[in-house]
Amino acid sequence: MSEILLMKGNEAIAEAALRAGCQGYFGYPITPQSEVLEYLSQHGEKRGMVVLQAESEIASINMIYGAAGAGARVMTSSSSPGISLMQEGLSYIACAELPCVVVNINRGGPGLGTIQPSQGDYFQAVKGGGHGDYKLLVLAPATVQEMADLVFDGFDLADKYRNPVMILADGALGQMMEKVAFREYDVTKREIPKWATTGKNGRKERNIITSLHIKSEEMEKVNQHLQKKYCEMQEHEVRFQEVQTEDAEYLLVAYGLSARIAHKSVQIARDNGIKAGLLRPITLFPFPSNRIHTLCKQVRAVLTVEMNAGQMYEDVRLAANGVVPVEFYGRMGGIIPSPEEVYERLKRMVSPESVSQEVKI
Amino acid sequence: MSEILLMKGNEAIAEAALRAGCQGYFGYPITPQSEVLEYLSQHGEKRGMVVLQAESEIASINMIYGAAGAGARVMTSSSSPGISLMQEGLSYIACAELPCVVVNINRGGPGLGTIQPSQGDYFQAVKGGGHGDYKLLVLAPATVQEMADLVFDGFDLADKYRNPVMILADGALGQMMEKVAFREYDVTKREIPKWATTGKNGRKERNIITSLHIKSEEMEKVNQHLQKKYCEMQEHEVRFQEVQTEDAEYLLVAYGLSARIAHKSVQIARDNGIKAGLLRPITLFPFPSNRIHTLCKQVRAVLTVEMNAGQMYEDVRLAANGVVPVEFYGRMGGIIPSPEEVYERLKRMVSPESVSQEVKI
Amino acid sequence: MNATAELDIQFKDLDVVYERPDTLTDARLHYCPGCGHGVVHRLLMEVVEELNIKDRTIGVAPVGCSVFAYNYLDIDMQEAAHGRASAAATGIKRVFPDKIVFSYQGDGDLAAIGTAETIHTANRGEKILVVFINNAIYGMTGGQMAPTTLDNMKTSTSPFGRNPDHVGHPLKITELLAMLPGTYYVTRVAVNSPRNVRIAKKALLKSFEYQMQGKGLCFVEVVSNCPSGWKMTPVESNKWLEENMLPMFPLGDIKVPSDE
Amino acid sequence: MNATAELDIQFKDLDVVYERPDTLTDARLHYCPGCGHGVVHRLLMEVVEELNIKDRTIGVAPVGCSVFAYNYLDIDMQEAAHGRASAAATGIKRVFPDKIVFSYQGDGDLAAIGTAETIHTANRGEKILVVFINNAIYGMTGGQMAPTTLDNMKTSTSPFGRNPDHVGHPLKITELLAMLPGTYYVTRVAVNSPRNVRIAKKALLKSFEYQMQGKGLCFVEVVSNCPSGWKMTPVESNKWLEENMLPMFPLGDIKVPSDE
Amino acid sequence: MTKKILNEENIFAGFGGQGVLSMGMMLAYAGMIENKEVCWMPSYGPEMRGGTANCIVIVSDEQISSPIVTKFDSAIVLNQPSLDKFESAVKPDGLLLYDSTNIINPPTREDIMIVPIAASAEAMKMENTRIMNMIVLGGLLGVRPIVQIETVIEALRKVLPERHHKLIPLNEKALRRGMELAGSAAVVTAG
Amino acid sequence: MTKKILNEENIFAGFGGQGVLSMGMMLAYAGMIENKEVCWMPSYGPEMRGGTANCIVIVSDEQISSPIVTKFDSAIVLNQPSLDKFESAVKPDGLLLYDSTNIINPPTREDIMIVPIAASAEAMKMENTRIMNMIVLGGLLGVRPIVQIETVIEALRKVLPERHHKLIPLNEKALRRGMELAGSAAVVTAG
Amino acid sequence: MAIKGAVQVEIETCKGCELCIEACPQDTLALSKDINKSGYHYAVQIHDNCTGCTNCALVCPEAIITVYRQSKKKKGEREEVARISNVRNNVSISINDNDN
Amino acid sequence: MAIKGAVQVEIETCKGCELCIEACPQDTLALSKDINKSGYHYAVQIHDNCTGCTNCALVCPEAIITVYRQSKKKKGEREEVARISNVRNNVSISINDNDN
Ligand SMILES: Cc1ncc(C[n+]2csc(CCOP(=O)(O)OP(=O)(O)O)c2C)c(N)n1
Ligand SMILES: Cc1ncc(C[n+]2csc(CCOP(=O)(O)OP(=O)(O)O)c2C)c(N)n1
Ligand code: SF4
Ligand code: SF4
Ligand code: SF4
Ligand code: SF4
Ligand code: SF4
Ligand code: SF4
Ligand SMILES: [Mg+2]
Ligand SMILES: [Mg+2]
Repeated sequence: MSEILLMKGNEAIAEAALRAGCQGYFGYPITPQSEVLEYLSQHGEKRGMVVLQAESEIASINMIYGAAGAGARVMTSSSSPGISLMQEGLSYIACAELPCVVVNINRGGPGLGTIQPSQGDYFQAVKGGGHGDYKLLVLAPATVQEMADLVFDGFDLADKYRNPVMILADGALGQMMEKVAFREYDVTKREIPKWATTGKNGRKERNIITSLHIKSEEMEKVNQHLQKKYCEMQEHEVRFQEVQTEDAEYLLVAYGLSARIAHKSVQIARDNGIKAGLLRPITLFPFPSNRIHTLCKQVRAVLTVEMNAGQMYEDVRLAANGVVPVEFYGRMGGIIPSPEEVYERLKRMVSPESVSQEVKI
Repeated sequence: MSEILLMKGNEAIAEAALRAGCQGYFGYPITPQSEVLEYLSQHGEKRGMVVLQAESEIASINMIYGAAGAGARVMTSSSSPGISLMQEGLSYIACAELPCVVVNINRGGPGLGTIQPSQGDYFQAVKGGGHGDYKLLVLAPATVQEMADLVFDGFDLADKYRNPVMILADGALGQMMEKVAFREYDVTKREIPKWATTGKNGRKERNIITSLHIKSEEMEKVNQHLQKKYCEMQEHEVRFQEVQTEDAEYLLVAYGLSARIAHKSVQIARDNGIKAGLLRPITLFPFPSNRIHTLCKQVRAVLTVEMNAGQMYEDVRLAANGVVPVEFYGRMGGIIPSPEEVYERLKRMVSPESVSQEVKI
Repeated sequence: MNATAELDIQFKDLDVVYERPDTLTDARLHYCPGCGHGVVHRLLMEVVEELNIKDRTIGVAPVGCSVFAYNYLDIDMQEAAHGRASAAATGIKRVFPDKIVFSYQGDGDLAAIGTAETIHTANRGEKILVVFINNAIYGMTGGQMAPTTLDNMKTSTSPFGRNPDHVGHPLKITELLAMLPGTYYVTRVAVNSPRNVRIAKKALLKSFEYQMQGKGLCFVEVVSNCPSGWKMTPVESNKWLEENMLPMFPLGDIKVPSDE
Repeated sequence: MNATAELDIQFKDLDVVYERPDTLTDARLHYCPGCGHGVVHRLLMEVVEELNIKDRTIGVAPVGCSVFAYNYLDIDMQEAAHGRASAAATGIKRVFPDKIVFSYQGDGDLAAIGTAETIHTANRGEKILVVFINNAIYGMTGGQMAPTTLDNMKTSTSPFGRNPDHVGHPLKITELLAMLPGTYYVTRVAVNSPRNVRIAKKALLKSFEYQMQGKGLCFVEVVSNCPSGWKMTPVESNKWLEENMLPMFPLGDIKVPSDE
Repeated sequence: MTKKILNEENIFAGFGGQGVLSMGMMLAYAGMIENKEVCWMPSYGPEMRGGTANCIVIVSDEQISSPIVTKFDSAIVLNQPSLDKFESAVKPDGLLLYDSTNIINPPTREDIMIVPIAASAEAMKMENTRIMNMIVLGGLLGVRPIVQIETVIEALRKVLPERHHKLIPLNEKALRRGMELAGSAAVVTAG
Repeated sequence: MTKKILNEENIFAGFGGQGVLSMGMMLAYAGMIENKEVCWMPSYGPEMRGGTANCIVIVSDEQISSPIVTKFDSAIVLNQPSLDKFESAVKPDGLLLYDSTNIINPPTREDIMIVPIAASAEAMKMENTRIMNMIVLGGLLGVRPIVQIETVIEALRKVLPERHHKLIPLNEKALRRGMELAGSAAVVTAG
Repeated sequence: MAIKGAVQVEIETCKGCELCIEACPQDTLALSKDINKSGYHYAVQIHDNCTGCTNCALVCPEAIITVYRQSKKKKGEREEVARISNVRNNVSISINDNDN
Repeated sequence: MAIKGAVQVEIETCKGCELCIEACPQDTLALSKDINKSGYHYAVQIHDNCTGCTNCALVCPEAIITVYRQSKKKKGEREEVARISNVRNNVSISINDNDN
């Protein structure tokens, strides 16, 4: 670990990309993540990274396609509306199996909405906002330190699976400053992949990057291959953090900033004699369904906390599969819930007379 | 009902739009739905509809935004990659609460994929491929007759809820010909909505179409309003069709073309002594969760059949909520499953030794 | 030097020769001090008022600093997605050709992300007015490089100055548009001096008049300032505009109606 | 009239003066009979072979009839999203500036949906070659109107002929691009006659040479045919091209290097 | 062979340009006129000209559930690749009707009815290669009277634009000629 | 009042341009140098200049869970709207420190410690309005010694680019002056 | 001497950008030393040499300058001036000539 | 007279587009009456007046025409011609002059 620095989350992402040997960054300004492009415009070129402000998010993601397809380690970043514009490109990249990191510093939607922090893009990131059956590997940092760490991991996972990796964090994580230390990372280890279109360069067979398989039989094979890969991710890459779950009677599930708030709510609850615990998914896809299912058998009820109208909530319910009531607390439009209000909601769930029977269907 | 015609599904959509008093169509060619634009280019202008080939799907959806915002009844259509490009626009339209009909004639993805039929865009349509919490009202026709009928209903629902309506059908439904009769529809009934930007025209307050609410408190209110609307849809607009479910011991759930195949599989199953039934959701959002939940209590197992890797499957599992095993059979990449293979899969589920215990999580 | 003055003017002996147009709402502009957006807003509304078309004019605001334009212009308005204002305006005008429609867009909006929509709206000859506020920067997002940022100009994403070897020279999209047969009237104005404001107003007036006559697309580029983005006082910014922007973006008509 | 002829030619006494370049794969082209795409493919590969850059050339195919170009060109290739080939090519060239990169795009791809990418790739002066196949129609999707469709020309989406009052006149994007300082060499060629094929090849050759010298963007428009979309025989289509396309899209260099 | 309740599942296959799709469409159209349930499902190929084309046409007295079927009552094939592909997809006792002019390797199954028609040659004789498909359709209707020839002609009248109505007599002739040919065809196998 | 385990949750608020965000940042930076856990969270406004700005700064001996808090140990406010907004958000026994030059309606709570500092006036006196925020920060540290003044100066040295290091003595003076002012301030209420 | 022209500035809305001051050929205007509620020094008329040329109003981005000119109509024909509310009228104003 | 030039067409790949025929200044080429496996009438050399000008090959979209010309080298210096497989060589060809 190197020196400890105080940095914005967005800057930590940019600096981590530089240290992870990212060769190209293509992006378009949008609040609350423009610092990534700005930081790299300042520091990228002299440290050997190609940094280009594209004319749009669509151009950005397709530059990523080209550069990743040619074997370079590349990254782009944007925020909600800009990420929506990338959906076609992401679907292409997923199908062509190109490794890259795409950062979404989520703001409040839908529409132009607000620039305040939100987790409203969970579905888009996890279920696939683009067309067809594909998955991004989605990482959800909760601290500025993780903003940096998951960039390194993201690039490695992208290479390992030939899959786009999304880092999904809300605007507050992008804007806030915390301590961060960057890991030592040997950038020379990464080689240009064999499948990349680098020019034939003596190779007998040419390399082709495409997502077109006009014959259904072939396209189905491509899909089966992708699905197999996603199953492997599900098997090997699930990451989560648990807080006081050993003896928990009530389980909170939350990711990113919400998880930090829920963490404090757990502390408040424990202070008030309620045995609460927290599971924080770090990978949103693959989702820690098995672990949540196991915990569901132990607890009396589950509360999902998100800065949206209830998106991860569905994955938690799928994991619970009916063994325990799963409830939801969320704020929208850029509002961050306070630990106290989450605790209040938890209390309502705990006191049996007020436990909501409604299952949001 | 008027005269019976033989028409392609795509043409039926176009003709229905004309008869439903659609005032503007903006679209960009893409297989397998270019017939919609072509049919309207032929017939639209002389029947008083504005028909414009836009420079892209992004332009199309934003022309829709403008025209719908000005109070016109409007429609666009595309297929999977083109719909991906519309995700930002759809999120804007949903937030600004503009009524319009958007047709997705789903082809096989991800990426450029294939032009063969698919149901791989279910998640995108139903969970929200764009950013933020919003819902399209999603209608899934299964016959050419329904391709027409749901256009009329789609426009009415769009107006009723001030919400974009998506008609989601696979490429085969767009390309196949069946009989169709167009309902009588009084186009004069529709008035230009009061909120539309028609020019102030004597009004004291100006009308504004926007999705921007920079203050979180306001944006949260907008979100709450939207969520309330979606609950109302859930309450009032759920539509589905049932086939031989009264005494069913095994329930198939499928929509669109898959449902017709599953229908035949049910017939085969019944012929072979298996009491199978089918539930076909017509509205994908709002989803017939309650009805499926009820049926789940009656049957021994549920089989979801889709032309994808298992998307609606999640909604069926959420509806089942663990009361009965839910399994999945799907084909991908443009392949349409045959009634026989679905029946074979059903048989595997019925014969207990082979019932798969795996729950896809 | 501080001075104190007392003026006691008898306003009732005087006639009003200039006042805020009624077509502007009472809302306080959110723009930075000295920002040109406010002047253009006012001019637009003066023209709308003078032509008496307030009741059938529909404006489309962009995403950019003027995203809130609808708060100030007392007419029906839409707020379009970033870069798509001209597409939205096309949608409106096509279904309701009797309305007077304009879009109002910044250089990022119109000449970066919205380039395709801009070019094709112009090429189709949509019968609308496009007002293009060129301040050579992304004002709203905090001063990033725009397609029209001048060579060597420093912005937050060109911290060492725009390097034309790296990102090319400023895009003179107005000149491109003038080449398209679909454009009817293309002009470049500024609002940095009383004289230029008068000319700018005339350009807007003409454009609306052409639209009322059913002519093709009118395109008015307004070379404007961004004191905040440029990190200057408003007065400095207008001077800098004169000395740096105008040589690159010379004022004047670029295309005048051929049928007049 | 049917004739029968018997020719017995002793090939071993002869030298080969023209043969299929090795840089084309053995795959049979999927194009319709007489389609110009095939000719341009061959010319590109002849030039790549002659310049001996096969090992470091990367091509980007569009979405359009030439979507499968990678099946025929025996070099490393990418297939980009509709309209984004030049953005993908930019990505490649930026991270690996020593490679020779070209995109190959149709008129729908390059001049409709991809307009923004085209303009900005050119304006930035990306050091790539853009080959633009202008056949005035959307071939792949079955003959819809393109931005370059001629006035009054019938297509499946302009069944009564392209109406310029409704959708504007053909977009001469090549002329626009030539105005941008970022473009280094801009030319328009055709492949409808042996003579034009020779000129086209020269243009491609020059473009690759310029790229090898590190010069800016080269843009070669190829006015081409679409017998299927135009509903003509190949021979008719080439004649129609000559008589109708070329007056609108005149051949020749539009911008030649200023530093040569 | 004729069921009480009609439910005919046919596949028409050949080169693009041979009129395979419109032949199927005419059958569907005629079925509709005769108040039957119909479904015409093309297999649409890549976004390009040429290649093979086929369509499934179902004509039924009952509501049609699945428009996709894998086994057919009749396969009508106009070129070798289509024959090779669909011979095995004919139901036992089903019909395989093909244009013998274009097919070098004839079918070999013995459990189905096989009817060769020299439709292309016949069309040449009739000096209009475009009507080949109508000869074939006539042939089909000769063997399997799914709809009346008269209905097909009525359908043609509705489908063709006025200016092409002068072609109807020729089409009728082709249909009837096909019927004759099928009647007299050397039925290779009748399972 | 000083807990054994330090966990200070502060809010800094004022007009954009008053140096509210950088004041908070210097505190966070100094906390980091003193090996504490720190978190600086701005409330970033619309994508535009002007308006109000504020940031939450947490300095703690323990890992910081929620960076969002609704009740503060200290609120440092530089204009009237901020005072109006955050007075009620101070924890009982907490601190409200404000620039009395800019505030017309002083706070009224009686259960908290209220410290007015005429920071703007003082900055004018020191002939550099830019250092107003450092006076305020000095004031805060005078009342709540979250970090050492020396550490803040060390932080300044690290944060400021070399060419601005000549300003460090002035900043130090401002910090110390603030501390003095706070010490002698008419503490309106000490609950 | 009867004045030729005069201006009124909506003080609370003024952002002190000084563009009007710069634009005035008569140097009639200056920034106040006081600040308004938004914290801006605002523009005020400090000399009675205004010609009513409207230059200041033309460049004012806030559209808050009303310009008056000596009436050419005779007394009695004149309408009463309407829009003078919302400005602090005829007050003693401290002028701040410093740039800031 | 020794011929000056000659062409070979890959018959199975030819799509019968006739562009080569149209391009030949010598009228050396014509479409066959036979069709190839893809169903196309293919181009063949029907006269021995070919000059080896390569026009036909230049316009052929399928890149399937090989053009030969009388060697300027003396016998013995010449290399053996390679690419003559994959074409039906020296067969008796029926020519179909009809457009279709
Ligand atoms: C799809 C999308 N991308 C990016 C943004 C962020 N954004 C908002 S305004 C803007 C640019 C503003 O610049 P300009 O159009 O020049 O207007 P100005 O603020 O200078 O008037 C950008 C990039 C956005 N809101 N949406
Ligand atoms: C996003 C998207 N929109 C539309 C399409 C459908 N599409 C495929 S090719 C094409 C246009 C082809 O025309 P052109 O670029 O001129 O190439 P040509 O086929 O004429 O060579 C279109 C619209 C698509 N594949 N993706
Ligand atoms: S940032 Fe620039 S363009 Fe935006 S309001 Fe401020 S001065 Fe005007
Ligand atoms: S459709 Fe047109 S462009 Fe496409 S291959 Fe056929 S002739 Fe060529
Ligand atoms: S009206 Fe003219 S003279 Fe009077 S203050 Fe304004 S600019 Fe100066
Ligand atoms: S121009 Fe307007 S806002 Fe600026 S100082 Fe003058 S009156 Fe105030
Ligand atoms: S080489 Fe020249 S002369 Fe010989 S066939 Fe070809 S075009 Fe004719
Ligand atoms: S040009 Fe080529 S494909 Fe066309 S007919 Fe001649 S040899 Fe055949
Ligand atoms: Mg700008
Ligand atoms: Mg084309």
